[in-house]
Amino acid sequence: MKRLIPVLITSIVGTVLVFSVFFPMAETWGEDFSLFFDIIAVFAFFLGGGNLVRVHLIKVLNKKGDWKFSIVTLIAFAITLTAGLFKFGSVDIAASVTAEGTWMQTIFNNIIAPLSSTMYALLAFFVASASYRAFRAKNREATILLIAAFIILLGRTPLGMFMTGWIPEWFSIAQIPNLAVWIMNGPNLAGQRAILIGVGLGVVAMSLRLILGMDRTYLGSDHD
Amino acid sequence: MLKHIIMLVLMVGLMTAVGWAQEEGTATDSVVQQTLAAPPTNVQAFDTPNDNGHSITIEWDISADDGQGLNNVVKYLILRSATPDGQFAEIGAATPGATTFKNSGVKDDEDPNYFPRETDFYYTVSAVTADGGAESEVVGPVRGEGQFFDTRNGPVLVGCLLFTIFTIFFIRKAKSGAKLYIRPLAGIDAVDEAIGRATEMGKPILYILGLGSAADIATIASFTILGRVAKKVAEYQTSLIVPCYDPIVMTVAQETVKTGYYDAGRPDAYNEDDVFFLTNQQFAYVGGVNGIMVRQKPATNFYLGKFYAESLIMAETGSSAGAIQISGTDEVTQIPFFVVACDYTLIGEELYAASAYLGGDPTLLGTLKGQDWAKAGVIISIILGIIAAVTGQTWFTELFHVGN
Amino acid sequence: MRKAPIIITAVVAALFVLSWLLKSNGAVVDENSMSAISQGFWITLSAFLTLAVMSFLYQDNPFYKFAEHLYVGVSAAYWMCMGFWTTLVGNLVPRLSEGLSNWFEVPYVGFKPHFIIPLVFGFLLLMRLSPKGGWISRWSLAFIVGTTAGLNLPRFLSSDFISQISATFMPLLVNWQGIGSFFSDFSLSASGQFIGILSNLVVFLGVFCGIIYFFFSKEHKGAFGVASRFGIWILMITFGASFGYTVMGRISLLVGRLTFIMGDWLGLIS
Amino acid sequence: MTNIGLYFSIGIIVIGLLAILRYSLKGKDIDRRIIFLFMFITVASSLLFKMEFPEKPTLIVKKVFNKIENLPEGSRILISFDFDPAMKPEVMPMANAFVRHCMVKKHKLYIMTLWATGQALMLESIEEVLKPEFPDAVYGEDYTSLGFKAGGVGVLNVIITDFRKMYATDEHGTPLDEIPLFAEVTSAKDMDLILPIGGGAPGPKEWILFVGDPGKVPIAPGLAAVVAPLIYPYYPKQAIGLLGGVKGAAEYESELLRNYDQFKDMDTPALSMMGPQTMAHIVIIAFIIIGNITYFRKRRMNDNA
Repeated sequence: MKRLIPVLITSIVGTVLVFSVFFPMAETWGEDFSLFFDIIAVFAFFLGGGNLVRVHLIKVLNKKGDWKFSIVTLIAFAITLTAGLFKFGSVDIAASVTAEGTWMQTIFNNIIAPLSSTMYALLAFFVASASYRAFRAKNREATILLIAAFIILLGRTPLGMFMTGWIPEWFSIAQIPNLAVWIMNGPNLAGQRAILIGVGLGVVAMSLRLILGMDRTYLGSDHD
Repeated sequence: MLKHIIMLVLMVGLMTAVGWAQEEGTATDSVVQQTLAAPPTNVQAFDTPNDNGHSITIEWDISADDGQGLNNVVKYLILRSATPDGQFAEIGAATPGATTFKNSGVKDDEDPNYFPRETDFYYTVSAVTADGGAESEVVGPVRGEGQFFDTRNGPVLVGCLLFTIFTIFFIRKAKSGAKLYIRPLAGIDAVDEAIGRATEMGKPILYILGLGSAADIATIASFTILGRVAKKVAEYQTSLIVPCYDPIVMTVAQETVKTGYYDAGRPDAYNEDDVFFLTNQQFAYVGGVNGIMVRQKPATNFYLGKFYAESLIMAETGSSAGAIQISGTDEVTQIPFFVVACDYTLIGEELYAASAYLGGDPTLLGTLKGQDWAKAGVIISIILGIIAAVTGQTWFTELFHVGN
Repeated sequence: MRKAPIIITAVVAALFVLSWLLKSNGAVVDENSMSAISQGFWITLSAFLTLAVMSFLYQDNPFYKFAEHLYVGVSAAYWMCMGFWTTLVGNLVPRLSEGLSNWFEVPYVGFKPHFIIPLVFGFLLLMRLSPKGGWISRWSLAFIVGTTAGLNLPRFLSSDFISQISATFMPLLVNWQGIGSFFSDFSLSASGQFIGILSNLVVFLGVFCGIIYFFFSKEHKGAFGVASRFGIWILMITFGASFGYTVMGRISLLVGRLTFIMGDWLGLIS
Repeated sequence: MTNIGLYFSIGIIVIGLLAILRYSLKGKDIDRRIIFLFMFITVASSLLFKMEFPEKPTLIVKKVFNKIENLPEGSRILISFDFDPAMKPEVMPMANAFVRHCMVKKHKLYIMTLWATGQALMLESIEEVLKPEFPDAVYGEDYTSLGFKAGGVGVLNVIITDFRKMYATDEHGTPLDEIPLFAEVTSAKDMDLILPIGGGAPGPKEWILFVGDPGKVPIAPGLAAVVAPLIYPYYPKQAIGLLGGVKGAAEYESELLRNYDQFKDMDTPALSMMGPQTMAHIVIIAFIIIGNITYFRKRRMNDNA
């Protein structure tokens, strides 16, 4: 019983959505189910928040590991949630949560924005160290990879034109920027397409298994 | 098998019934004649094909004074009425040079933008100049009707059915015990080797399931491989660390590891705390994993599942900590980083294949076979398609045409 | 040795206050924006957080941990608030309750009883937070999985499969004008036939051999092995190209952050 | 003055690289923190001492530009801000360039986002580019913004057939039926062009799969560099062209500058970012070369031993 109902739900929802693509009369159903999905997705954010609070509360209560930092998380969470749910600083209840002058806007611009963009900016450093450490011509495959990366790196900057700009127009394919464009449109496109077709098929097959109720891994075990 | 067919048939029945039980509606009206520009000619109004019935398409030939003649047309107005001689109301405009307009609306009859189905309408198109409009003859009655099947999606439906048949056929074959050959993959041999290395060094093995949810195909493939790794780990008596990103993934992973230890005959060695929830924030998760790599120095790192920008940070930190790394993901943007920073990488679909190969589950093996057949179909189609393109046989390309 | 962390924290705190004071002094104030003091505070905080995250490059440290934990808390709450106001208030309330719609000032659409379904599933999902009721949240999970599967199946089949196949149907010979012109123009322009034909050939062979590489039912030997070998080379070019291409993106993120630190905060660049 | 600083910092970088090269000739690997430091110095110094390079647009970018250029006045164009502050430096210049181009061509602009974190950035573009540079543009008649909705592909799957079902109101709480721009718009199929800007999921790929392909709406994505290679297979059939990373944005900016005199004073973040980009690329290339020298040295030494 505990497994049959969820499998049935998956099958029904999946089938309705598939049918709504082929049969225009079922369009409304497709729309409604998509809307249901969006609404449940918001509850998933709530679940994430709830989980976060639980994990960090347990840490603080047990004084485990970095429990002092967990207090930071809990306080930050509580303040942001209050500011957002009550729209502090907003003139009008219908205005958007991050409208000009709201607390949420301040939090977003001065905490979320610098933190998330700096986290990503760290990648610039890691890309550099990976280029140094890993781009080595160890074998034929690695060498091909290295050369392709090298040409694109050169071709995406004015340096490429500077180095090979003297090559005459009729042989302009040998100019590095042009070569870079050609690699993107030729071999890269082919490789991406081969992967895309394969992965696309995998997604289709997986979806099919789920809708037909043949794959229940996502439900976990019977006892929890 | 029978269950699935019954379910499908029931669904078809249900959907068809719903399709027929939909709403009806009402309409509005006008007619004037003026002679400032030549009116548009050959006006036609017809039910928009392949839709739900809430729209009508109008087509016309441009006015003789649009872009030629007096060249004074500034726009076309499309007017609609419920009766041929009633009040015509403006319902939309088109730019000069345009020859088609779609009069469509919303399905919800409480919405002001409602467009009723199966209701007669009359249309006229007016060529508007600075001094006024010149209307064409009135066309109609025409009514919007919902089509049962969207023919533009014919190829998709055929593809869907063919693929379903292939897959079910091979799954049944696999379940009936037929041996389905899958070629060995380089990354798979490396798995056992890497576990052996960790044992020799007396260091733990780190297994990362990625950022995917339990419903992601990559995560599901990773569970199967995790089961196999757990079994080996139990046999070799090494330790395993599995930090999770998603609470649901964690519960499934715990089951998987536990089963692996049971299969190896060492259930007592299983420790529930080896598989734990870290956090579900991307960079916080990376921070946590990096901490484990730096402090516990695992000998082998597995990254199998769905990965995003964090892939390179983890793989770089892992390799600077001196671990052997095996990775695999179907997230195409991250494959290059794994290829560069790891010792072995399962590229895209290879991850699915590895899980079918290691797990031996007939459902997975069967789907993999189905996919291979579909790929054979792709290769044949591409060759035929190129021959068709060279010889100018456009009908073949049309077979694959999706959409309008 | 215990003194070092205290000294470092004190120095950072002092610098923070100094920057706050300096930035408050120079802040531009108009009637709409906040006071100079709070402007100074926020810009200093942003800079502090940026540097705290960057300090991770040297090694893990308490400042980084602080920033990380702050981020986790704030972003979880941010997504919850956005979801609440835009989707629950925006799409669910107007279909269930007229009173609440008026209260939130959203236009009431009319009572749609079937919209109780997502509400119920949503609450079932939250049951996962309780130790005993976890199993019932699977119903909601099943709904999410079903929707994803149902949306993906036809779309991936159509866009990533059928359309990709037909996109590969290219005439290998493009406007052939004789062997002379074929070998005289090696440019990327439309007139360069050599490159046009070469591109089409590479795309065809690349897709063909790439798919052969991903063919698992047959051992890669003989002609099949050669094709699969070529396939992996094409894949390697793809990965190299992607890597090279991505470098640019990663650097722009760093440029963005440094522009903030050196421009907005330190005022070194305009 | 700036030139001296520039040469000075280039000098330091070159000397540093040479020192590392000497070290690597001994077949030893350097600590990655030294590489981090190099990246920092390179980007910081080239930011401090401005460098700019001319850009020549590639065909794939030109196609997007020409599409917007050649659409008849008053065409409906939808821009989706599907990115967060982390991607902002890369793709925000594209978004602003698109907004400018659409407004100067008097197209009708529909603005939205599928990312909660994109909401504030969408507002920023409206407040800091659209309103000050096009003061005559009227909200609701020339442009409108729908704001954020959660759900990703779920949202797309609804708007492909019906906008009003997903968005009862615009971002400011005005019902769609009261907005002139939506008078003749039922669904995303009524758009003449869609410009999804982003680099994650949901993003440009989802727009192609769930709106562009089924609705046959032309799509011209602005992409973060990381996903651009992935979108190439959709070009030219499923995406009419694309902008990849800062370079794509810089090419677009230079096209705008070339074609419209009124933009000669606009800020060109992407063009000015190409200087640090070039320097960083050169340093990375140097590191690849040094890495390979170390590798071959090491191998030779092992062979001899």
